[in-house]
Amino acid sequence: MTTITVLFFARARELAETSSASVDLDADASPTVATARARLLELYPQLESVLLTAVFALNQSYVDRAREADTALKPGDELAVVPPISGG
Amino acid sequence: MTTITVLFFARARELAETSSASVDLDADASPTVATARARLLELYPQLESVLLTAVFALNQSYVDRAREADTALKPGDELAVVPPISGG
Amino acid sequence: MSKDDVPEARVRVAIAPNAIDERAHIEYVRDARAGAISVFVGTTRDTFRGEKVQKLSYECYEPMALRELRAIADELVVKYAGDGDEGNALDGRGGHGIRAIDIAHRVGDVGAGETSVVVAVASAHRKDAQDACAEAMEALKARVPIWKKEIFEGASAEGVWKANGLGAFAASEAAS
Amino acid sequence: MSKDDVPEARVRVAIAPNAIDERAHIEYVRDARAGAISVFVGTTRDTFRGEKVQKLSYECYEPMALRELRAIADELVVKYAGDGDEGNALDGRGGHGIRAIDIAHRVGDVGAGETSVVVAVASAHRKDAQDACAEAMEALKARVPIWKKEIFEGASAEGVWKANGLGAFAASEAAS
Repeated sequence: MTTITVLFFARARELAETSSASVDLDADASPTVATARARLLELYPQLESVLLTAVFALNQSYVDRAREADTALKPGDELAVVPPISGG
Repeated sequence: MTTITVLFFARARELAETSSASVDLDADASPTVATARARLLELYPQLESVLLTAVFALNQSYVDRAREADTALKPGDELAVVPPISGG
Repeated sequence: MSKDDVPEARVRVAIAPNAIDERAHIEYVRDARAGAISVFVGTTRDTFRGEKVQKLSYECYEPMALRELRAIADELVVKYAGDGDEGNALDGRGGHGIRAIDIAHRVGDVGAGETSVVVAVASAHRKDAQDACAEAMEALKARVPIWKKEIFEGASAEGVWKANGLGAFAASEAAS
Repeated sequence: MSKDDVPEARVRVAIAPNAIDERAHIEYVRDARAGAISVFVGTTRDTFRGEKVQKLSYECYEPMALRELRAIADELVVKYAGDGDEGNALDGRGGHGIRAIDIAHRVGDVGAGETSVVVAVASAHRKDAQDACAEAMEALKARVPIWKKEIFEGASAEGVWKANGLGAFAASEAAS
């Protein structure tokens, strides 16, 4: 089992009703960010609209939307759901 | 007689050794800023180098170098010698 | 650029839970070798498209926000490194480039008219500081994981999460 | 632009014989209808082309300097009037344009690293404030009758009058 920590912010945090969660991914399936995205939709179907526009940050670095399937996850990784930002 | 007030600033003030002077111009000759420029060179020959790069301000408005001969002076006018500025 | 050429500059970034004192940030970057300090202060507005805003609430992903802020500052120090030639300043650049950058962003509840963000940049000459300050804000709005929620007077207590619509989020609804 | 369209904005200019408090100028322009404050702070430098500057001394033609500063501010308020449409802000402009401008320039002796000039501009959106702030400085250096003398350490006590070499003085030796 690959257990990662998922962080939720802003609208994602409100909809998930939590700011973080431990999520288990099947280690045999060589989990990636794309795997995590799909798993999060199963666990938190209410995040569907937010995930459409959200980007992931893996260990505090953005993951290009086009690279999610190529970005492997390992146990202990911190994966943040980053809805559209609005700093300034 | 057309008597005007001439103000000196910065390097012009230092060379003229005064910050202002009353200058008499021949009223019959319809004095202009160009007249004043020539008269100042007579009265303060040490200003020659400063006057090369200075612009005049008549009653607190710049006079275009090319318009000095067309800009008439009347009694009581305030004419400032404005050496190259360096605010900021 | 070789290691020896990496410009020496003071860099500081912060996520601020309390009111921002702009003066402290100006003093941080002030440098007798620099002639220019450019400051941007973002303040919260009391209306959005005619609707009265009661308050704004900011949250951030703090360690990543600090990391991105630091990266933005470091990148600008390198980009506006200057050429070391004080004589070459005809275009408002030249000289020692950026001497110091300080960026702070407020989090938590912020009342209307209060400061939400401050960027201060000191450079030898004017244009470097002004351009770097503008670019820092542009990058901050595009990259730094900070979120703003507007709570309107009389409207639903839920509030509205804003979106800058820049960078990786450019497809999102643009705002502010 | 008809008379009714002249934008409403607070404008203040000053020639300051004493130390400038940048915070006071930020507070003057702060406006809950504005989201952006751009500030430029000019500071005196301790070297010029490698020579150590002991102090700087500024003088001005005060009534004309105030008149020119006021004209610069008023011109920028008109130029960056905004279109009144808060929705039209995709390029960082739109909305109410400039809400306030404050410009102050120091005169007298100013020590190295101290503030010689501050320009603060508040606008609805970021780019207006930043552009207007930069243009105000450009215009100030080109038009406002203020002179700076650099007195060097160890050099002749006479000092050197500087020249910005802009505007009507563009033919003059450029500096700073």
